[in-house]
Amino acid sequence: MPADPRLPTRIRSLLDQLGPLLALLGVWSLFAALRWDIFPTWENTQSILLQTAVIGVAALGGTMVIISGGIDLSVGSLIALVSVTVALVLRGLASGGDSSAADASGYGDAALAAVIGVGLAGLCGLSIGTMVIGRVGRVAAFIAGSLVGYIAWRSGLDYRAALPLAAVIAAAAWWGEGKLNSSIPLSPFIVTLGMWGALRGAAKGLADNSAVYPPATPLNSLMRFPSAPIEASLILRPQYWWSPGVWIFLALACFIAGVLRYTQFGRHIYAIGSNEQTARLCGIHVERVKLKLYACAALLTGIAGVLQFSFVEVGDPTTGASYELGVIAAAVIGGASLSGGVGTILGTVAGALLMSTINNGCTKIGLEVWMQEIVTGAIIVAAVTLDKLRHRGAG
Amino acid sequence: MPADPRLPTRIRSLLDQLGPLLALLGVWSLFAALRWDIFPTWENTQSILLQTAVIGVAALGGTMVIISGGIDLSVGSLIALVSVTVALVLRGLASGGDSSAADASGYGDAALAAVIGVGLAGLCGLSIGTMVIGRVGRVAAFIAGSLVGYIAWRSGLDYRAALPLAAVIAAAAWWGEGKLNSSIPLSPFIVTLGMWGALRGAAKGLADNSAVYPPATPLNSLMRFPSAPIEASLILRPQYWWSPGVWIFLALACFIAGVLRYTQFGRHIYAIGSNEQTARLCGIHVERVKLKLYACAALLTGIAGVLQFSFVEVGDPTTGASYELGVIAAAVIGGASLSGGVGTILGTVAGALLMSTINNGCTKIGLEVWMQEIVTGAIIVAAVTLDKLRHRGAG
Amino acid sequence: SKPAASVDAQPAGGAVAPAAGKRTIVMIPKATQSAFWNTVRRGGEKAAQEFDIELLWKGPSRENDRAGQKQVVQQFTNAGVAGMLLAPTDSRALAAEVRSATAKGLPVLIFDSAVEGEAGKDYISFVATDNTAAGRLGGKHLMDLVGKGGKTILFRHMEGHESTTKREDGALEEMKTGGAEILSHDRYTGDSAAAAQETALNMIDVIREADGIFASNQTASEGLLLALRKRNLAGKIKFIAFDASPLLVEALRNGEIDAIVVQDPVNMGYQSVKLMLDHLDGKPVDPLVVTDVKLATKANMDDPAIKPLLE
Amino acid sequence: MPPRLAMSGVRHRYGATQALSGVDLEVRSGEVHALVGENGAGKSTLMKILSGALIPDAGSMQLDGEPYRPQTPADGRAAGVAMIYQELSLAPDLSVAENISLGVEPTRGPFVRRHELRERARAALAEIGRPELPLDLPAGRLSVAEQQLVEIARSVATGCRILVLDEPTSTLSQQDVERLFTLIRRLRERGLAIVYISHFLEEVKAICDRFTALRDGQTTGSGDAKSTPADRIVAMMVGRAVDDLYPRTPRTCGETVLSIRDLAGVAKPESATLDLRRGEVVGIAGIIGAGRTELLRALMGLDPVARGTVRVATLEGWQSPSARWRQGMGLVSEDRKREGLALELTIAENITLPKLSGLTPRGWVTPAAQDRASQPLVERLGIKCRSPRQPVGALSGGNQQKVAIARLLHADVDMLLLDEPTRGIDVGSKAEICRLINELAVGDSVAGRAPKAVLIVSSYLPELLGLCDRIAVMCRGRLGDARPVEAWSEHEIMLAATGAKTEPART
Ligand SMILES: Nc1ncnc2c1ncn2[C@@H]1O[C@H](COP(=O)(O)OP(=O)(O)OP(=O)(O)O)[C@@H](O)[C@H]1O
Ligand SMILES: Nc1ncnc2c1ncn2[C@@H]1O[C@H](COP(=O)(O)OP(=O)(O)OP(=O)(O)O)[C@@H](O)[C@H]1O
Ligand SMILES: [Mg+2]
Ligand SMILES: [Mg+2]
Repeated sequence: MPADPRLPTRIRSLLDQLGPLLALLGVWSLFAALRWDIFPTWENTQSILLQTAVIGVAALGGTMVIISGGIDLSVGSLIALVSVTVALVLRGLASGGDSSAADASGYGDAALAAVIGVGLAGLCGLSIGTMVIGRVGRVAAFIAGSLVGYIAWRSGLDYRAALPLAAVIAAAAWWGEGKLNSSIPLSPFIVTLGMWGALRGAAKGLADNSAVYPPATPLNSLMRFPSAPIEASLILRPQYWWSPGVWIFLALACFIAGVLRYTQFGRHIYAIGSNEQTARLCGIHVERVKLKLYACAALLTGIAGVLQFSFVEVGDPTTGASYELGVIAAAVIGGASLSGGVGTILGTVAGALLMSTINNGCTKIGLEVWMQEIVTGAIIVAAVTLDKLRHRGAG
Repeated sequence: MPADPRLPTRIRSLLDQLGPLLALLGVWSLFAALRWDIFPTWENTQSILLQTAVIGVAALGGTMVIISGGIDLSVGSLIALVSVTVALVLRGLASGGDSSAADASGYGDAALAAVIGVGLAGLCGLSIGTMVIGRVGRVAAFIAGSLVGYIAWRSGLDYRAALPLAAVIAAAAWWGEGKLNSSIPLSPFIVTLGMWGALRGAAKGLADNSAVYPPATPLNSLMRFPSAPIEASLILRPQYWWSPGVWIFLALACFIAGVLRYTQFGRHIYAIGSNEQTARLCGIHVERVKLKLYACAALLTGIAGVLQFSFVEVGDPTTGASYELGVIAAAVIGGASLSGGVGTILGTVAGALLMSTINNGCTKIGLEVWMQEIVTGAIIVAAVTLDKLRHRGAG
Repeated sequence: SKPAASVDAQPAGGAVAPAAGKRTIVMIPKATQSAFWNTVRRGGEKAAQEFDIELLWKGPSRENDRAGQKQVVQQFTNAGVAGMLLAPTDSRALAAEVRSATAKGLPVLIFDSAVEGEAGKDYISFVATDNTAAGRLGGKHLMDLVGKGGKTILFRHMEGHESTTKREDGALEEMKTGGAEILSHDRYTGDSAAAAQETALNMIDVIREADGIFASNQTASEGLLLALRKRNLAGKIKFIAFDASPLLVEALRNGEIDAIVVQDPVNMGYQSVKLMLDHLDGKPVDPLVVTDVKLATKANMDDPAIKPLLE
Repeated sequence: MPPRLAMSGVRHRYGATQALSGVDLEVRSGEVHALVGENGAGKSTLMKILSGALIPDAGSMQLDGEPYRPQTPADGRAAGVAMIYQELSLAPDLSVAENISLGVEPTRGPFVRRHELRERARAALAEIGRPELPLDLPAGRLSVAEQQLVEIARSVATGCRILVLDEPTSTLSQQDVERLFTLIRRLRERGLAIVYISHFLEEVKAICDRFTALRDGQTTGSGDAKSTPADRIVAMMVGRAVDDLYPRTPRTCGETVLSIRDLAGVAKPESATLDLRRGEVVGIAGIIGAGRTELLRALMGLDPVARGTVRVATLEGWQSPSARWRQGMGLVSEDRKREGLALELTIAENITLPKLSGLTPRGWVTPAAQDRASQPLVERLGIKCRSPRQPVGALSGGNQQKVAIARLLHADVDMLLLDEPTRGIDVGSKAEICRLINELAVGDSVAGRAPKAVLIVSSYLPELLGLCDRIAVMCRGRLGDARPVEAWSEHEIMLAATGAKTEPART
């Protein structure tokens, strides 16, 4: 339904944004009508939200990247890498301390592991950003330094000598790169395609090719359902509505929506996506914003990785395969344009919910997996078509 | 090494094109130096080529699409669908005829199955093209008609009645779409993302969720090593150099390179990728070219699917996962630009060979899978960086 | 039956083996990352150390990747290894490769899953679990637990995956003959625990009605277990898992899982390497070696016979 | 004899915009017919309909008396309509030769006859007087002016009955304009009908025989181009008389805010020395490709500086664009679409982009605050729009340019660098922009607005002479001395710009 061109601009833009939400509502109603007994229950809503959380959080970052005119294909691999890292850290902490201490400091361990995991993701995001803005050499310098240091250490050098050695080599290469004084911007597609393979490989290597089973920590409860029974008094205790992971997702969504809408950083992302040259002309540090942007997006993906770990309670190097396409689909269904400059968090959240609702609903009505895949594909195309139709009507 | 700007244009453009070949040569020499005993053998060359054939043929189509400024994410799923279809047709033919007849007509069966498989791929390509040029309605009409016909047939209608019914409904919907007189061009990314899911689902559905084992036919020998022993007299019998699949790949590569370089259709693809608006204003039927283009690319993917079937000798609905990224990587390593207008078949072939050489070489030198993934990722980024550096030097 | 003489007559490989005369054998699993295959590898490594050979380990990076595995096999066919141990993802797809390797004088031993061809001729031996029997074992135990008329669910692994399909068929057969009311048996849970868990969560209402569930591989079992935990159903429904992993073993101890059908991957790996070495040394080997499948329950899980299988 | 082309009652609407509401046009063979009108009057739309790129909602067309209704540009070309579009339309990755025959390649079967393709291109380039352009170079490697020439070659390469030139001279040098005029005259003698669109009435008077004026999608008049006085044509276009094109109020020079000493970029400029004072308008003249744009970009920090000093107020050295904005310098780019504006973003967004801080007390950026900040500027500059929340892409060229200038006012800069501020803009808007520049330089003591320093790059000499206090000429990357405007005549500027006259030696 095209928004009426005579309506005031504000209301029209609101209606435009509500498009994906309406689609979500429609699909939800359809499934509810088909299986009113088991689909529109509180419990099932909890499930749908829980299953949206991981892709949803990653899609927040993905949306930022897409708005800036980029794309991130490394999401799935990064999620796997983070989940493995978190598991390894937890295992290391548990085997390091004695067991009683470990029990007491469960929260501390969990927090530390999560922070290390998310931090690693941030570092990967920084590398991606650095390459996108054309400083491949720096990343190469960093990697070269680390490699030499690592090899030196493996071949018997003391770590107190290996670390400075690594730092010196990295610094020298970095300095050399600076001398070249030439940036070679790469398309985010290529950079993240490379990272898609490299991070997956790193995850497998770290995990030594098999899943990592850490001891149970409070981290695992992030993605469990609240234990409170479902009853009327729940209304007053929202913390029991959904699992903490879902709350994290919703909170982050609000936060990122705010950042995109109400901060300079956010407006600069839109400007860069809309016309990078104009952004540069207007005094925006395009490179700096992109660096921040990819780091931010990777941090969000890192959080998604922690949630994924807590969902499966295992550090699994093969997890998250083709989540990147899910993330892109969520953003695009939500109205973001791959050519940049357009997109909202509200839309992306609706898009992510739409996909897990379809997934859930198809299972509920007993559709087979293959039919579900066809339906999902068709809905992606249909959603984008309708969105275009609506916009053409309005513009 | 930047081509010297003072050289004549033609020689420079040739040097530019040789970039990926040089990279291939470099990587090959590296592996050859590391394992001179088992890497640079004739037998191993055969196996590298054989392993390039499937992705290589698909990448020919992928390159055409990328040159036109599009992208095709459905490659892997389409390969799976075709492999399943071929297997099903072969099984059907064998169970239909009596066994002695089946043996005699082995070649006929094989050809028929291959043609049906490739034809189905062509049809998928046409649908993709139709949606990309903004006629989603037509595809919807076609699907609606088929669905109604199918359901009618399943619910007991005679096929002589069901077929016209389907045709009538499809025609009505098609006509209705024409009345709307509005094309809604969709980005190829979205369309093929949808097809990525839908075709995979279709493959699984067709195969009834399990691998399809057809009887052995001559099709299987397409991707076997030639049985002739390796000896000097081989020079005079090129048909025994490599398996027929490799010859098909090389022949198609030459053919498509010729089409792109010397025909009007090919030049129009470059024009559309370079500037679609201009192409339209200059009187090129952009829609028609795109339709042909996507159909062509899908036909090539279909042939790749037949080769894949012949490689594994099973119709496997889960085969070819993430081949689309391999195809894109091959084209991009070969110098194609995702923003369109640039790319060559020579480069793509070199890119595809580069990737399977890395794959093969890593195995030969005993690198583990995860390290191989990291190396491949790094090489994709490095290849593109070097390409950009070279071009900047030249331009 | 006896191994065919033609295989024995082949010169022992290793002529081109690198690295100081140590014999090199390659082991090709269906995928390089999963607990099961890595446990097989451990068994292989144990034998490799014992007999002082070098064991290479390489496979496709994803389960069920026929083309990928075929490529790996081809790459090793001319790589100068002395022997090849292969767990074929598909009985048909890998048959030609196995035959051609054997023809080139590279002895091949098949483990875990079957390949078309004749043991002792096309390959030297087949070391495996009987998957159908394993499925039956689980299915039977489930029927013992839920009784006739019990409501059951079968959780499948992936489309087109041969060994799990056999297990699923075996279990389904037992359920049918046991007179179960089968609530669902067509759910493929995908290749990861996360996907399996989502599927289970989406079917939670069906699961709630069930008396017992059989999951046909490790990822499906893990996903189901996690979903049951999330919904506080763990331990309330009879649950037979397949293949051991730390998560599943702990659940077995807690009583959240009633039984795990365990194969003997360590032994499978060890036996495979040992048989290959026997063959290379010219000793006759059995063309078919069936490794054990056992049912681990809370009661017997600390038995010396079972305990190693759960590690 | 029927006219070569007759269009009558042509209507077209884009979504909500009625671009053409009944236009009549008649062009005879052997004449050059000017099509004039304000930005957004519908000139390009009308010509796109003629070429078949757009299909009209109503109206009829006749070619030599035959009904003509093209459905695609291919039909148009087949009927003998050749067109040079307003926006450059080349395939940058194809070679010059291929671009010249694009869409109508000589073929044998499916194959392109490459030899004939090159021959045809060679002939076309010779015809337009530039045979030295390389045939095999990708068109994207040429300069903008050369690209425009390739387009002109394309339109003459394939025989045609009607040639449409939509603002062909905006990127051409004086010399190339002369060559183009010679070509046009030659084609006219051959009996072609030529439609010529331009915002420069001088050109219209120099080359055209008759004119048709459009306003708001309607024909408002036509007549003989040579004999109709310019102000009558302007009145037909704008609907009112434009009295003073270049208003000039007495200005007082203040302190030096920008001083450049021997500035050199990586390629261009080679050397530039200039002082800019508050309250004055300094112009830079020169032919296209002289390096004026590069000078402004280097000043703004968009391009690296190889040598020389830039002193802004008391700060010295190369700075990033964001530092320049903070120091009080702002740039309006010559290429509105590619660099100047983010077309999908709203007017308010575009205006506030350089300075988003301080919109609200807590540093948030809200759309409402952006609207509040831009509304006064929209009113002051007379930007015609429904609301500041409209996307900039929906505005006409003149209004887009005003948005780009409003951005400088929002950031409240002291130094305005304006690169071709009136390129492609109609007479009415041009007058408004000139009035605005004057206003800014003068300042307004009542409203408390200090005088600004303005540096204008323009290829349109009457404008420079009318607006500026001082003018400097750039030739092959070297900037000459800035001399008071009274010391220059158009002729002298042209001589200095082409390097024909060596400047007085600098001491
Ligand atoms: N693609 C389009 N979509 C929507 N509106 C358009 C489009 N192209 C032009 N318009 C609108 O149609 C009207 C006529 O535009 P047109 O380009 O024909 O004007 P013009 O006379 O050529 O102006 P100029 O002198 O700036 O080139 C304008 O209001 C313009 O905003
Ligand atoms: N390599 C290039 N690719 C695209 N455009 C270019 C290139 N080099 C120069 N241009 C454009 O060509 C035009 C003329 O070049 P230049 O900026 O050097 O001259 P100028 O004196 O500023 O001329 P103008 O009168 O256009 O301002 C400018 O619009 C510039 O942006
Ligand atoms: Mg125009
Ligand atoms: Mg300029």
